This record gives sequence, C-alpha cells and structure tokens, in this order.
Amino acid sequence: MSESVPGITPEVFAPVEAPVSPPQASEEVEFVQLLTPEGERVEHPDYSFDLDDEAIKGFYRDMTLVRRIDTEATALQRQGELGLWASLLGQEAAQIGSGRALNSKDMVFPTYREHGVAWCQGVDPLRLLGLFRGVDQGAWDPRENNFHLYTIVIGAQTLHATGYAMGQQRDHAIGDAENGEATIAYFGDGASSQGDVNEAFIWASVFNAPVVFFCQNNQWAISEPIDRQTRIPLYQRAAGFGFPGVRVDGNDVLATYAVSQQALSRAREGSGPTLIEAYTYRMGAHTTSDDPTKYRLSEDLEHWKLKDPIERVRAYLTRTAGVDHDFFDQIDAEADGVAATLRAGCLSMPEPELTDFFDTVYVEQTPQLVEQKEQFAAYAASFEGEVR
Amino acid sequence: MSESVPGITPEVFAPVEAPVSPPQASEEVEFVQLLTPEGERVEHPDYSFDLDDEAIKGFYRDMTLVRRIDTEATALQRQGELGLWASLLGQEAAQIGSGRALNSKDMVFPTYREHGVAWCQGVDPLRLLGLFRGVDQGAWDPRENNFHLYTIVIGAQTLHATGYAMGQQRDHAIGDAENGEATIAYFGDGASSQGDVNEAFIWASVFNAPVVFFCQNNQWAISEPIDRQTRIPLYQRAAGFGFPGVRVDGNDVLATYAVSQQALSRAREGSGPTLIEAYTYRMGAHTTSDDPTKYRLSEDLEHWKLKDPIERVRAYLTRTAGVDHDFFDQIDAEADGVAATLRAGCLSMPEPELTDFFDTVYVEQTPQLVEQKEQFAAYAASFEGEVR
Amino acid sequence: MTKITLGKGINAGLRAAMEADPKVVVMGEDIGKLGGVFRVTEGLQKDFGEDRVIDTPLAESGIIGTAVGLALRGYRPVCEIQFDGFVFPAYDQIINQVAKMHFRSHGRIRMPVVIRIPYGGGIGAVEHHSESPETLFAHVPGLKVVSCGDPVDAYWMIQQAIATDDPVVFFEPKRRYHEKAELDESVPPALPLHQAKVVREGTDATLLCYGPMVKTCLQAAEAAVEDGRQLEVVDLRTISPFDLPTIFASVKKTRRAIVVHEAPYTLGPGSEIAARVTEECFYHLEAPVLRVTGFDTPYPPSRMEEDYLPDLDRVLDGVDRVMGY
Amino acid sequence: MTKITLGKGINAGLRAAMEADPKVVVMGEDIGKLGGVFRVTEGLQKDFGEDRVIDTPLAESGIIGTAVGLALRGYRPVCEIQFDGFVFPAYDQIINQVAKMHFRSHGRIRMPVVIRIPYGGGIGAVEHHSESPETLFAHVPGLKVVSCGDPVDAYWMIQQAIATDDPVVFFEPKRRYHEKAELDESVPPALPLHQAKVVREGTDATLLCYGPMVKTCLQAAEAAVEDGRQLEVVDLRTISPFDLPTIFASVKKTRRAIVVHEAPYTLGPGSEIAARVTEECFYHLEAPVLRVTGFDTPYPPSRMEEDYLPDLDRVLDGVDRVMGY
Ligand SMILES: Cc1ncc(C[n+]2csc(CCOP(=O)(O)OP(=O)(O)O)c2C)c(N)n1
Ligand SMILES: Cc1ncc(C[n+]2csc(CCOP(=O)(O)OP(=O)(O)O)c2C)c(N)n1
Ligand SMILES: [Mg+2]
Ligand SMILES: [Mg+2]
Repeated sequence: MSESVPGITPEVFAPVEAPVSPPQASEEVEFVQLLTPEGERVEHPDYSFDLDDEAIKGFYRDMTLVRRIDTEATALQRQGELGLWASLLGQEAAQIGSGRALNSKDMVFPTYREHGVAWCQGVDPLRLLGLFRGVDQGAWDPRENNFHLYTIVIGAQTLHATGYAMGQQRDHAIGDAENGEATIAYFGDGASSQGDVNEAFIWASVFNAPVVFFCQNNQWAISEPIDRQTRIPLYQRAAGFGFPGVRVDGNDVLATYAVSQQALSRAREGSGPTLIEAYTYRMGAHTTSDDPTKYRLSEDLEHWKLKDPIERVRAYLTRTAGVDHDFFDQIDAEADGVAATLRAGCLSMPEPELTDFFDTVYVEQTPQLVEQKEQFAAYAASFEGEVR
Repeated sequence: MSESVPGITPEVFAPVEAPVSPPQASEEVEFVQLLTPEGERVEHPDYSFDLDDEAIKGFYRDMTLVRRIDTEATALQRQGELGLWASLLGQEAAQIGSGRALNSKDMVFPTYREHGVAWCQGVDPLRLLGLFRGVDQGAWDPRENNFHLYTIVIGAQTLHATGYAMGQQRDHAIGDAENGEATIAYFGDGASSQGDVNEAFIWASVFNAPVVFFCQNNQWAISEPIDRQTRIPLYQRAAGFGFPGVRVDGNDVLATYAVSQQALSRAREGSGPTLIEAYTYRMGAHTTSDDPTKYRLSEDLEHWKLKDPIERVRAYLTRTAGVDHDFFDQIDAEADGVAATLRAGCLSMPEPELTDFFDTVYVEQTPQLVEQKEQFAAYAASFEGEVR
Repeated sequence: MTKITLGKGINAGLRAAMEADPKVVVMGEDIGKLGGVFRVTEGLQKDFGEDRVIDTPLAESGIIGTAVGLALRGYRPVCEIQFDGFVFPAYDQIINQVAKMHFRSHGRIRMPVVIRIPYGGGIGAVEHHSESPETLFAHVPGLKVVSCGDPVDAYWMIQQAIATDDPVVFFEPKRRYHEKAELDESVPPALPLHQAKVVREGTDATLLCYGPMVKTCLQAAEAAVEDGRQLEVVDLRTISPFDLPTIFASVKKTRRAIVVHEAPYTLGPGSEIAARVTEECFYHLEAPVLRVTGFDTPYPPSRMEEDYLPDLDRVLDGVDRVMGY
Repeated sequence: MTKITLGKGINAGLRAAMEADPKVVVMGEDIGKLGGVFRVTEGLQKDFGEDRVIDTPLAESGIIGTAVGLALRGYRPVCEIQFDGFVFPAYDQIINQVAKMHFRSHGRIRMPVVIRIPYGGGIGAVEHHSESPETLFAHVPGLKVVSCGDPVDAYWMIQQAIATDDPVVFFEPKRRYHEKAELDESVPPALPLHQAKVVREGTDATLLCYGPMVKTCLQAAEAAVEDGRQLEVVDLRTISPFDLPTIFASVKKTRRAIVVHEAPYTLGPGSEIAARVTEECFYHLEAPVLRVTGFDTPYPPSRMEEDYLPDLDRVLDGVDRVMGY
C-alpha cells in the first residue's frame, strides 16, 4: 500500500499479499442489497425483506421526517441557536432500517449522530438538541426509550453495549428471536480503530453476548478516508474475532432492515454477536464546524447523490407500489410540522442555571460541593440586577 | 459457547455459527510443524527448513543454555536473591527459533519472558536479572543489542514496535530480504485482548509497517485459559485486519525458525506485517509468585512434557544426525559454566543507591528534584553508622 | 469475634455484599479459580458461580467499559484491577464514562461501580506494582476515592462502597493485606464511608495519613513519646471527598500538621490538604503544613523502596521540622 | 516583524522545528489535508509530505504508542490530541511508557516526544472539548508540562519543547488561538522553557496564572487599578516543574497570592502552589494563598461555561477576599 506512506520511495514497498485498496466509491462494492438506487427490488440468497408496502411507506416517512429534522437542526445551528450539529444526511436508511428492526426491549447505544435511531425509539427530537445547544448533555431518560445517551468519546459505547448485553444474559432475558432481548451498538468507520471497539469484539465473542455491532461506514472520519483505518472491508474484522460480519448497502433501507433483523434475532436467541457494516456516505460536513472542501472531491458527493436512500424508496413506491402524490405531499406537510415544532421548542428551551449542576455530580452530595454551590450562588446574587 | 457463562441456563445459548471451542491440548491442532515431538523431520508445503545439522546443533545448544539460565534464575529466586522470576520453561523453541531468524539489524520488542530471545541478541543473561532482583529495570542498552527493555504493561510494546517499524520505513531501511530491516514484537495469548495490541495490528496494516507480531500462545494468562481471550485460533485474528497470520508448532524450533524467517523476510522486503501464533505451553508457574495447582490439571502438564522442545531436537540429533554423547555432555558442561557465572554475577551485583535515581527522571534535571535529592542525601547521611 | 487479616476482611466484605444483593458482580483478571493474585476474591467464584465472579479477558478498558454497561443494566459491578500500575488502560473509561455518567444524565443514571485497586509499595515487586496514583482519581469530579487502613475498616468500607450509588475507587494497601485484627460482624460500622477517624489522640502535632501509612504513623507516634511528643494520628479513610471538619478540628487543636503518603510529593493529596488547612486554620498554625511523601521520581527498583517510602524515621524527621517553626 | 495569532504562532513554530530537524514528525487525527480541527498544522503536510505529517488511525493510544517507537528509532514525534477530553485513551502510554522510559533505562533512552493538547473552555463546545486536565500530567514524574499564554510564547515554546530531550505535554489555550501579537523571529526567545514571567508588575497581591487565564488576569489587574490596587501578574508558563523562585519572589514582595486556573479546584495546580508558597513564604504571607478556579464538577454544558470559568469578576472577587485578611 505504497500510497499510504508517500515520501518513501515506492520500490521498497513490494505489493502485499493481503488485499490492500479499499473499495472506491466508483467501483462496484459487494454487499447485501434488496432495493437498487433506481428503486428496483432485488433478491439476495441469504436475506429477504418480508414486510409489505405499508411498512416501506412507513420507512419512507421515517427517513423523510428525520432528514427534515436534521435540516432544521442545521438551520438552527446556522442561526446561532445551536452551538454545533452533527448531520445524519445520507445515513437515513442505515439508521431507520436498523432502528425499525428493534424490538421494544432491545437496547441501543448510539454515537452522536444516531438521530434516526432516536426517532425510531421514540425520543422526542427536541431532546436531542439540548446537547448541541449547550443546555444539557442529553435530556432523555435512557431507560424510557431504551436509547442510551449520546457518547462522544469515540468507541467507548461499544463496551457499554457489550456489558449491557452481558447483563441481559445474566437476567436470562435471551431465549428466542421474538421475546429475547438484544443490544445494538452504533459506531463509525473511524471508531473501528479504537482499542475499546476491538476489546468489545473480544468480550462479545468470548461471552457470546447478545450484541449487534452496527458500523456506519460513511467513508470518512472527519477528514480521514476509510483507508486510514483499514485496508480490507471492515465487516471482515469480525471473522478475526470469531463471529459473523456482513456488509450491507447502507443506503438501502430494506436491506439494512433485513440484515439487522437477522443479526438481532441471532442475538436474542443466544447465538451471539454480529458485526454489520452499513456501507454509506456522509453527505454533509462532519459537523457544522467542519469544512469538507478541504479534503474531499465534489465528484464523490455527486456520485453518492445518485444512491440517495430516500429517492430510491420514493421511486419504488411510485413505480412499483403505485403510491400517489397525496402520500408524499402529506409526509412533506407532516415534516414541515415536525420542523416547526422542533424550532419552536428549541427557541423556548429554558436557560440552564449553573447552580442546578452542583447537585448531580454525585448521588450522595459532598460537603465541598455544597459549599462551592453556596459560594457561587452568593457570588452570583451579588450581581443581581447588574449586567455582567 | 455456553461454558463461558455458566449459571445461565444453557438452552438460551444456541450454537453459534463461528467456530467456538478453542483447540484442546489433547486434540490435534493445525499448525506448521517440521520436527515431530518424536524427533522426526516432516515437510510442509509452504515452509521449509533450509539450514544444516550444524545449525540444529546450535539451536540445541541455545535452548539448553537458556533453559539452564532459567533454572538457575528460578533457584536464585527461591534462595531470596531475586524478588521474582518469570520462567520461559517450555517456550525455548518459540524463542530460539524466532530469535535465530533475526538479522543483525532487526529490532526486538520483548515482554518480560523473552530470555531466550535476549540470548540470541547477545544480551548478557546477568543483565536480565537486575529487574527481578530489584536493582534496576533492565540494565542493557537496547541499541547495543537491538533488544528493547522488557515491558511489563501487557501489550504496550506492540505499539512501540509498530512505531519503530514506521521509523525503519522512514529511514528507507527496508528493501530486500537480506539487507532490509524488520521489527519483531513478542506478546502472549493474554495480551491479544488488549486494545493496544489490536491498535498495533491496525497501524501495522494501514501503514504496511515491517513488523512481525510473534504471539507465544502458551495457553495461559496467569490463571486464565486461552478461551478467556478468544474463541477461535488466535492466528486468525490477523485476517480480520488484512494481513497474514500463521500458526506454528511453538515447540518445534525448526518450524518457528522457518516461519519467522519467512515473516521477517516479507517485512524486510516491504510486504508488511505478519502475525505468528506459536502454539506452546507454559510448563512452569506464571512467575515464581504463582501457584498453578489452583487452576490447572497436572495431566495437562504431563501431556505437554511429551512435546518438549529440547527433547525432540536431541532425539533428532541422536537418531538421524548421528550426533554422539560428547556433544551433549559438552553442552551440559557449558550450561553449568553459564549458570555458575550467572550465579556469581548475581551475588556480586552492587547494591543501588536511591540518590543515583534522582538524576535519570529527566534529561534536563529540575531544581525540585535536585532539592529532593539533596534533602534525601542529607537525611540519609544523618543515619551514617547507625543501623536503621 | 473472628480474627481476620485486611485481605480476608475485604474478602468477607465482598462475600457479605454478594449475599445481600444478587446484583453485585465481581469482575477482573484471575479473580476466579485463582482468587486473585492476592487471594482477595478466594472462594467467591466457587460459591457464587462464574456468572457473578467473572474472569475477564486481559484488558482493563474492557473491564471498566463492560462494568459501565452492567451498571446501566442494574448490576453493581466490583472491578478488580490487578495492580495500581495497570489501571491506566482503563483510565478513559473511568474518567470520561464512570465519573461523568451521573452528571451527563443530569442525575437520571447512577453508576454504582467499585474499582478495587491494590496499591502502594513495600512488597519488593517489579515496576508498576507499587504505585500510589490516588491523586489521578481524587482530582476528578464524579469519583469518590477511599482507602482502608485496618482490617475492620476493610470489611466495612468495601461493603459501604458497594452500597453507595456513586462510583468509588477503593484503594487497598497491599502491603497491609496480612495485618490482623479482631472483627465483630454483628457490631455495625462505627463511621460512614466518608469520614476520617482519629486513631490516636495527641496534642503537639497531627499526622494526617491513610492506607498503608496509618500503621507507619501510629508507630511514629509511639516512638515520639520517647521524645516527649504527643502526636495525633488521623486516618483520613476518604481521599475524595476529604473529611475536612475532622482534619480542621485536629489541626486547630495541635496547630501543626504533617501529611504522610506514599504518592509523589508534587500534587499529591498532601498538597490539597496543606492548601485547605492553611486557608481554614491560617491564624491557628504555628508552622506550615509539611508533607512526608514519596519523591517526585517514578517508583524505584524495589531494593531502594525502603528509602523511597516514608517510614517511621522520615515521619519523625518531619515532626522535628514542623516543631522547629 | 509579523503579526501572528497564537494558533499561527504554533504553526510557524512547528514549521521552523521541522525545517531545522528532519527527524521531527507530526502525527495525529486530521492534521494533514484538513490542517487539524483548529488549523494549527495547516500547510505542513503539503510542504513536508505525508511521511512527516501523519494522519493516523483514530486511536489515541496508538498515536502515543507508535510515537514512542518512532522516538526509540531517533525521531522526534509531535503528537496532536484533538481535544483535551480525548487524551485519556492514550493515558497509559503517556504515564507508563513516555514518562518512565528514561528512568526505566537509567538514562540510556530519551523520549523527545511532544504531546500537544488544545485545552480549556470558553468556545461553546460540547462535552469533552473544554477540559483542563493539567494536574493529571503535572503529578506524574517524568513528564514536563507547559502552557503558552501569548502568541510569541506559542511560537518559541513549541520549538523549545520539541528541542528538549524530555517528553513535554504542551497545553494550548484553545480559546486564545485567535489572540494576536507582533512576532520578530530574529529575536531569540527571552526565556528558557521552564521559567515563569512577570507580565505585569504590582505590589498589592500576585495573580499566578497560565494559558488562557493570563489574559483574564491581565484584564483583572487593569480593572483593579480603579480600586486603587496594583496587582502583579505572573504567567507561570511551566506547570511541571513550576518555576518556584519566580513565584516566591513575587509573593514575598506582595505578601498575598491568588492562583487562577480553569481546572477544578481540588488538587488543581493551585493546591501545590498554595502549599509550596505557604511553606516557603510562611512568615511573609498576610493571607493564605487563595484559588480562583473551575468548580469540582465536570465541565458543564456550554451555556453555563461563563459562570463556570474564572473571569475578571471572579478574579477580582478573589482579590477582595485575599485583601480582607
Ligand atoms: C477518543 C476520541 N478521539 C477523537 C475524537 C474527535 N472526533 C469526533 S468525531 C471523529 C471522527 C469519527 O469518525 P467515525 O467514527 O467514522 O464517525 P462519523 O463521525 O463518521 O459518524 C473524531 C476524530 C473523539 N470524539 N473521541
Ligand atoms: C496492563 C496489564 N494488566 C495486567 C497485568 C498483570 N499481568 C502480568 S502477566 C499477565 C498475564 C499475561 O498473559 P500472556 O499475555 O498470555 O503472557 P504470558 O505471561 O503467558 O507469557 C497479567 C494479567 C499487566 N502486567 N499489565
Ligand atoms: Mg465515519
Ligand atoms: Mg500466555
């Protein structure tokens, strides 16, 4: 892989035996696909999509709404209402397909970009904004929605998920594909390089824990392309740890649903972990602070636009399922409503007070923090009325 | 793998698709073998041993001497001359085979048990004792012997090795199998679970670094059997990271030599990393502080005794190469000499002074440490003559 | 009444906690059949099964990271770190996850995780096996940090640590594992977890210590009597938070204080105690608060540890200095 | 003379170091084409190649661990940690390897590794992006720890850090990246790396600060003039080792001191300074050394950071308190 260390004379790098070049966006990539970018249903020998068109309409609605939520949040950031936003643009199918495959008792450990999965788990989108607005660090109750808090330290949540799954084992909560429980951990292509993620693979494998590792390979870790993290397809990592890995077209919501469904069933039954690599693309910037023109080509983006996860479902619904305009218009109207509610909610979020934050460092408060809180409160009160 | 989480009702654990049971000592294990436990030469399609019987005699000598050194060190520990000793008993073939495959410019990153590799690199065995006696932390110069200091934090050295190998690349020190340089990192089966080791795999793969990962799978990490670390053979880990892995009979010095030779050549040529799993057995306790009767069966040990790395070479030399008693007697005499020298050296090691240890915290000494050193020296002097 | 060692006290405390609450699980390296390298978990796996006494893969970040997940599931994991120097691969999970989860969730999530760390020197061990990293945890908001100094405290404090809903880093003075005392399990613990105790009363100066140094300071106080000095010895027991009222009360009485710990001097726990005591007792102090501690070097090879570690003589030397003001 | 920002100062310093010594390599996440999330390495990969400006896999332990190997091979790696909160996965490699290698080898091995960490708050960021973990490095023997407070220091100190054969943790005050100053590259640096500087002379009390707080303290000193108070401001620059002579000289002169830092209060650098100053200046002090710092909570959501961070008013409030003794 002489390209990876330029500056070193190429002749010292004989070609390696193992495959080296990561698949290019322009090449054909091997993965599970059930709906083509053109909206055509295709079959796969190992995975089938067994829901009806109503369900597909539901997926369309989910994807459209979360994209709208995402767009609105980006706008709110641009207008100074949020400090930051991490957009899921392009990853809707990966998130909705896997999210809709979850049972009510399954537990989710997200990164910071799983707004679509949050939606599937019933988290009020407004609750997602607090972290980015800087008023809280995730204001939903993870137990209510079976959706853990966003984790910013890359990869850390994969171990939490594995430990949680070990808890499910110990609770005898696994057993069969319907009633058993599973855990799903989301992470990115970049995260796959963290020690924690690989330790999670080891734990999950050794304890045969009911956990699905769902990697959204969106080709980028901020400015670093996937070949900074691996020289072979990521899903193959799992084999080295002794459990199955599968690559799915991450822009195909039918396929991500089917593949997730199967992996979750395996976990719930007690057959252990699976790694899913959802092959997709981060259509936007890493976050609103990022400037992708510094490191990637606009052609790439154009190429991926042709694989849009929502467009292909719309094409299918229109051409094959005979869904008419009304349906789409209705969803668009609903999306506008969701966006308006989100915006209004954001603008009226109460301003937090530092004094409220001294009491949640510990369950059993310490005298020192009581003192610091009191001193701060007294100090702050001395400015009352003044403009600091 | 229901055995791994006993207490959970077995029926919730359906068999997993991936292979689960680690090979048992009693089963036949797939690996590269060139000399059977009975001392018969066998051929392997991919690896051949191309040295003559003189070389094999050399290996015999190496293994016998390091075993004698090891025995002497254990005795010194029992007599209170060392605080601790980590025995290599049973792992002589893994260490001598790989150690003798090294070129003079290759660099070694050991754990704390590579006394045999140290021997191959020309480190005076006495120098190894200081760490265990508590007078220093490794008193050899890593640059003189191309043998880094022992690393006790499990797995940390694999990243050092990879970084060093990246330095070799940057120095244009790789090129062909003879003149190129390679780095070899030793670690244990337990270490394979550390995040650092897996990150080292990623780095080595992404940068195609000239590093050989040499894992001595001695079946145990203190009291934990290999199935606490993996449910498939360890060498297969490499495939998940996109580079070759191979399992070798770690008790067969011809095979460990041949396999290491080939992996090192690949690295020196610029073909990147290889993982070698040397399948062996820790015949002794983890260290002199350990009591293996708490966790393993004596039958296992008896079974492995039949596979002794030295005995099989002796059988080959006697039966096939026509080597007579004189040779073996001579080596035994040499071993006694080495042991006597080691013992004498150990007993006469100078006692270290704490005052000498204030000046090597930093290259550029700090005023604070100068002060602490002076205060300590004055304080210590106040006891002069007294027995504290 | 039973005679126990400090190590057996923790073992018995773990057993009691596991009997009292089925959600308590113990996890770490070699804690099962072997019973841990110090035998502190001896017999637990046999009695509570491999499901509750978990021999883990060899990776500390994994131990703590999965413990976080188990805690989120309602378990109360007690993690063993084999030696002080091996906690650092887990440091990120401790600092960024264990310590912050309650705060991050604005109180919705609790992290009842105990991290047991045998710590300190004096056992003739090799590198990484003799360190005192308590500052690196006590500085971190969200963690609580304690250390036991005698077998009876060992028995009760480990149970109190497991019972609290906050994460606790539990430092065990490994060279005192074999110290003996009488334990009466039927007498409830004398003190809550985060309270210091005056283990010897005195009038001339206060020795503030914890963990392995409690015994050392008691010996020093005994020896000081010969010099006509009555030293008060306070076993801090809790390093985060410090029990400041007990500390202040003692120092206001004796007007002189020395903090004794094995951890390096600079930014060791003694620095905070000295700063606080000075602020609170400014007009009471006859002398600055002095510190008798490990030096600002890495822990040396063990043949020098006797010189590196504060001992009776070094403590008395400190007493001489503090009395000299 | 060129006008530079603090960020550009580091960029120019890195460039100068790379030009001066081909063994200097820079490594980290997103430091290549992107030039780092703060653009501190902008343009370096273009000019020095991917071999010397290495975009690494996303794993901090790997960054530091391979840097150790490169250093053993004779390189001088400068590692960028993207944000303060992300250094902890690398903590083991820093504490157990980088810090101890010279000592372990009894001086045979040198570890000229620089670890750059943009740190501190005030930029409205999310969790883990605003922390001040300097205690967690300054307590560790074997590491040196510095922080620059102005653009000219940024330019010189990074070069001095790279030139030293000891490992240096280099804390960059991220919210001051855009502060501007005039730089004359032809004038050699005024001070060695481990020396503090008096940035404003005064007589009534000393403000001891570093990094982002230097500007804050200068503003406070300016404002205090209105109250008729002349405050001395010392930019510590070096946190390990502290430049104690400069600190003591100032405090002996003003007889009152306040340490100001963003890091949490308990066991923050201020604790050590307070303890040392008290010991050395015991008979000079009119008041205990006070501390104006972050609180003992995790860094709060950013809408509250203005209240969390010491600012001009909090510093002046501290001045009132210290003058009240
Ligand atoms: C331990 C750690 N290091 C660095 C960062 C800074 N960081 C935030 S996101 C990111 C890239 C993550 O890439 P990937 O895992 O592919 O997820 P994506 O953002 O593409 O969804 C980095 C480096 C972090 N959050 N945590
Ligand atoms: C990070 C870390 N954790 C724990 C230990 C304690 N420890 C020392 S050796 C060992 C087992 C290592 O097993 P393995 O890697 O198989 O090597 P072996 O001793 O069998 O050669 C453990 C747990 C350590 N040294 N470092
Ligand atoms: Mg990505
Ligand atoms: Mg082993």
